[in-house]
Amino acid sequence: MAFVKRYLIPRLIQYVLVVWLGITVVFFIPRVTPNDPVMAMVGILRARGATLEPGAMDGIIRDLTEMYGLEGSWSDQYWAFWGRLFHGDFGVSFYQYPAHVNQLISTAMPWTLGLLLTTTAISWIVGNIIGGLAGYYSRKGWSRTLDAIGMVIRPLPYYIFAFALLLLFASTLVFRWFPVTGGTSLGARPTFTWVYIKDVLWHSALPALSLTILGGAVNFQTMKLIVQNVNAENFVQYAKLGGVTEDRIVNKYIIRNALLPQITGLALSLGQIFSGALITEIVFSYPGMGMLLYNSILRGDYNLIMGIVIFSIVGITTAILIVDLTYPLFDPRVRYK
Amino acid sequence: MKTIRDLFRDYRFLFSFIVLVIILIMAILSAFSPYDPTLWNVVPKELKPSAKYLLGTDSNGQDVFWQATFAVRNSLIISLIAGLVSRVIAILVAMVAGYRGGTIDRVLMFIGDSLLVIPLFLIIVMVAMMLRKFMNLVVLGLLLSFFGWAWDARTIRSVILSLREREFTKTAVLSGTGTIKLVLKEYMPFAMPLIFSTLINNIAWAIGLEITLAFLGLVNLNIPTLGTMLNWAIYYQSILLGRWWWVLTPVVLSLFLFIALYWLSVSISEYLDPRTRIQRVGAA
Amino acid sequence: MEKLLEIENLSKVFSLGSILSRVHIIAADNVSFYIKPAEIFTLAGESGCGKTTTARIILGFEEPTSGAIIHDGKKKARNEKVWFTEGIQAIFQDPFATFNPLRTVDNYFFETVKNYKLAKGKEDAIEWIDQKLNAVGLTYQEFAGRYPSEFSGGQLQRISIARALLTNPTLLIADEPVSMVDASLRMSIVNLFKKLRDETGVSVLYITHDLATAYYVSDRIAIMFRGNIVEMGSVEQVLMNPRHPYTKLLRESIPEANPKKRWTTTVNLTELEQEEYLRKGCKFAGRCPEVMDICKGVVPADLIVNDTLVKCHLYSDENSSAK
Amino acid sequence: MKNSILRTENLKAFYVLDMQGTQKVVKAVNEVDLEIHEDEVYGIAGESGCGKTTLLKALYGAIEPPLRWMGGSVLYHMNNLAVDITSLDAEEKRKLRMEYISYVPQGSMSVLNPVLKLNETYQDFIGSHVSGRTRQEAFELARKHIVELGLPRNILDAYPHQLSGGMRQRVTIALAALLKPRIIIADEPTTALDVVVQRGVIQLLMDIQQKLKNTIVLVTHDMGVHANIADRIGIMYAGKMVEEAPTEKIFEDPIHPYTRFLIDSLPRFGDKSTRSSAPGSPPSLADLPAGCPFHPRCPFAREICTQEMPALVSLSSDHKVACWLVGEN
Repeated sequence: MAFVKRYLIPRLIQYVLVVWLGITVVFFIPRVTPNDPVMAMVGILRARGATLEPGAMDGIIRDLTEMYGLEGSWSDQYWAFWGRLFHGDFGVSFYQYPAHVNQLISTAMPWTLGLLLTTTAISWIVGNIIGGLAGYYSRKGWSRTLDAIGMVIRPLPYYIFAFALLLLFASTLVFRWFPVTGGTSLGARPTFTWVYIKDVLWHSALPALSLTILGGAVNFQTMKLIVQNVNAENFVQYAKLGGVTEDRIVNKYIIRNALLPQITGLALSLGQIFSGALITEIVFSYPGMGMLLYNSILRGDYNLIMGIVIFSIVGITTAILIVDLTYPLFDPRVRYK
Repeated sequence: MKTIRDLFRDYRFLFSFIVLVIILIMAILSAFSPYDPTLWNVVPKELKPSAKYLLGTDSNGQDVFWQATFAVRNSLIISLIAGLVSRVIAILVAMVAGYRGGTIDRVLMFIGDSLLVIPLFLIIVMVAMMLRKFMNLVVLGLLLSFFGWAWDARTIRSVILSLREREFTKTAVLSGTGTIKLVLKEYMPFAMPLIFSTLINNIAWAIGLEITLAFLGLVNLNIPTLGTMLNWAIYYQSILLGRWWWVLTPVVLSLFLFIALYWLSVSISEYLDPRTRIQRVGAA
Repeated sequence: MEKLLEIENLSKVFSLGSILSRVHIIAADNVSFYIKPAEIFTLAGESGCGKTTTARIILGFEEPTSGAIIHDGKKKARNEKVWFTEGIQAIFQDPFATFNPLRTVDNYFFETVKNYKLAKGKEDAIEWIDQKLNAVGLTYQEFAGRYPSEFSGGQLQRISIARALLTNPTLLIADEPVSMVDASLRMSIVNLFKKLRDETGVSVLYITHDLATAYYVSDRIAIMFRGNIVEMGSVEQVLMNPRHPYTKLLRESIPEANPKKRWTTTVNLTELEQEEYLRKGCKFAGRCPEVMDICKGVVPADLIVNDTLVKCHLYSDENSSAK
Repeated sequence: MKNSILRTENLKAFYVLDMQGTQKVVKAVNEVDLEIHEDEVYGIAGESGCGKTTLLKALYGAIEPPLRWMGGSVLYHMNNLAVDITSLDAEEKRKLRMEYISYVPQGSMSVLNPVLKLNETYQDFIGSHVSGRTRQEAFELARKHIVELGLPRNILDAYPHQLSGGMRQRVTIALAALLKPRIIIADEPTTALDVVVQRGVIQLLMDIQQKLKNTIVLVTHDMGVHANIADRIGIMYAGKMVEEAPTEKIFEDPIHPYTRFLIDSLPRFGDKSTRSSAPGSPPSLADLPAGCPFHPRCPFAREICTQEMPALVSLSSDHKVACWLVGEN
């Protein structure tokens, strides 16, 4: 029981507080910044040459203000905002007018989830295994070359790396193996036939490759360093001095202790990986949350942006909570005081 | 300086030093540019790189090389502002939280942690969207600095916490030194190297983010930076139309800049303490 | 004045853990003793007995939960930092940790002189510092402008003592001053304390777990166990014929440098310290060879048996006739 | 005269460190000749930085860079043939460890795998040496062994962080004695412990030695511990063995000036007469003075002491000293 009281409940409280703080920040940003979203929207309408008599303009402003939920004092707006949130109603998108925001999000979400989950899993597992081996055999040649490659790839931001892959594999400059844009070829209907799946895989190959390589490089480097440090720990040296066979030392002594910081590392970097995924999608115009965000920014679709940001905050913090809760399963020092 | 001589033995430090010197020279060259960066059609459009135009010209009728010098200068300005201001915030938060302790420590660390956990990119995008009309180099720098202190405040705070337990803190207190003087005289020599290598990481992070925001069109597009240059290159479909020199210049420049900055911070922190390497994930 | 420093039922309770799972550790429990001028008083005990916590409270690095400290006849208010009365200075365990490795050692000397306005100009300060260094057998030339790493452990500990002497303190608090110094050099530091006591009349509160050195250097000694003082008196009385069962156990367990005095009996060790902290009654009841029923329920009083204090029911009135 | 079980001949082991270009050689073990008998507790005394831990590593054959063999040999006497371990390969050495010779390291607080229960750690050690035993058999052997040594039965089901420092130390010693090795090497097993717990640990070592009738090589700077447990003591100074004799002789009749200072400077109960320590401080092993390393601090130092290193000469059948004073009388 002490475990629940000492580890679980504080974590849950922190989770709720973080989500609340995130959403409150998102609530206040448009209201604090100097320019008013309604005027911005009116500006965009007028830019498109909509000529209106003066009387109609006030009506539009009133409707927009009401639709943005900006009328009344900040506290009324705040409660109304949370009220809508609990019903999962993010309001209506301006650009694709009749479509509700959460409808748009639910179409884009599977694409992003598919890309994000697979690449994160692959890069974490592959990165850790290769990093672990490279750390254990750090004197071998191959581990040094891998480390050098890692040193080059790791500092590159998602955006630049994705762009480099695009130039290399998709554009006319070098190879032309992969499509430049899109999630599927034009006009493909989403059915579960093999043809459609093959088409999706073919299109998502480059963004997935980009995310996996970058994520893999990060995990490779951190795991290599952790394994080198754990290898120098007293209990590993003592096991070697005690004549414990090498396979037991690698599995039960080094890997199991090296994984612990990697789990917290994964939790802390999920936010970063998610942002990276969004950017990579934009570069490859892959039809996930990233493209949705890109279009909503271009068209100043205020409600859609709010929806995406809130959805992402809740999603990411929940994922982090789940990863954090798996940590005690691996570390007895947390389970039993 | 013996330390500099030791550092140069590390090939990474050597490489990053050379690249950074080249980039600084380019930034300084911008002052001697024959063309005004904001004017268009000053040179014939879309010419391949030649003796006259080192890196060719672009579809806006600007010389790509001189444009690049301005881009590098402005990107550095933004990231320096972001880096330095966020250092000040990080140090203040770390000092107060680390030295004062108690509830302030818990509150500050909670804010720091939630900034780490929440996908900052989206919030920065939202704020940038709202400030689009006022966006210029300084505003963007300050915006990035406001979100860039959380991770480093935590690292610096842990250094201060460990120093507070060390016995020379007690010796200093017994020698009658006041709190402020104690922090500056006793802790700064320890924290300085860490602050410097986190500054470099933050600069790389800021440049990367500036490029991303520029691609999303959230920055003032007629102030040339690495990001806006790339944005214009894509806007004119220079990839498909084969004008590789226009799109490659910002990509290659930022590629080398990121690698150089990362290697600089890694070689410094490894020189200080081989066991701890700065774990920052590459710029978003 | 008879008592230089007096400690009246000093207690310190640490509460650890978050609001949900509170754990209370009683580090010091009604500790009372006094130190006379020009006296070396030892506070001895195993790790976790509260001796270092008591020292930190006297120096003002910790706030006591209850109890008072009377220094030079003036009662210290709870939050007043004691060290600013330049009367008390301290020497720490690890000489290399006492000084910031990145700063030259003489920085601390000049700062102390400046902060306590002990000298007017620079020469005056150097002369004052040199005088203090000579007291510990060093000279200003061989010490000026050098970093801690350029000295040996023994030298650095002497420098630390010199720094403490700068303000002419009436009391030096030495927290395990020789445990990190090589055995063969230990005596030179310990003899230094005796010389300072005889020549300058400074008192020393000597905190240690090493009873052999304590016997050699101190005049009076207090043995601490889990926050309580269990026996206190002249070092001759307490260490040569201990009365409290714990002091006896400690005294027997010290491996004496004499092959003829080897251990004859074996000792049984419990592995749960937590239990001892929270135990009602006498905290040593768990492993005391002469435990009685009363020990488990009632906390023994501080009894005086021919001018040594013993906190043990064996010596209460109805039993003392038997002893 | 008991027959010897472990012998070193002219053993040299140095640390070769390259600090950013300049090479520094630390002469930690400098031509040591040692002979340790069966069924005996051999104590090695010396202060920090005198090379005693390195000597133990050499005896155990645990030579990893930056430490390197520089010369001489370490001989194990196994079923009456002398095996030089410097010539053994990794697998042969691995087989010997825990079965023939085992090692109790200095910082025993962090020597047990934090994420494994103690019985899993025990099984790892047993399983790596004794093949063919099922997990259950190995587990049973470990539990019986623990109870035999007077440790609580349920200790094997706990994790290392749940035990006190003293208990972890005793569990490590029990682990080292698990496969009944002929030699147990213990490096400062009691430094970080309280006096009473230290006594328990020493008594555990003595019980094991009496039960297995094997050899214990004990290193510590605490002369009191040596007095209580050691049969013979070797005094080390600056990488060399300066004196070796039975315990009583070392304490009552020390010959080497350094040993005399060491014994005289020990405070004794009941005797408050002023004691003095040796002047100066021990030399650094990286730049040793010429001749006898103790001569800068030795009140009896003569011309020859500053030039040549004295050899370890036997005064009597069991008393050896490395000092030029001995040469005269």
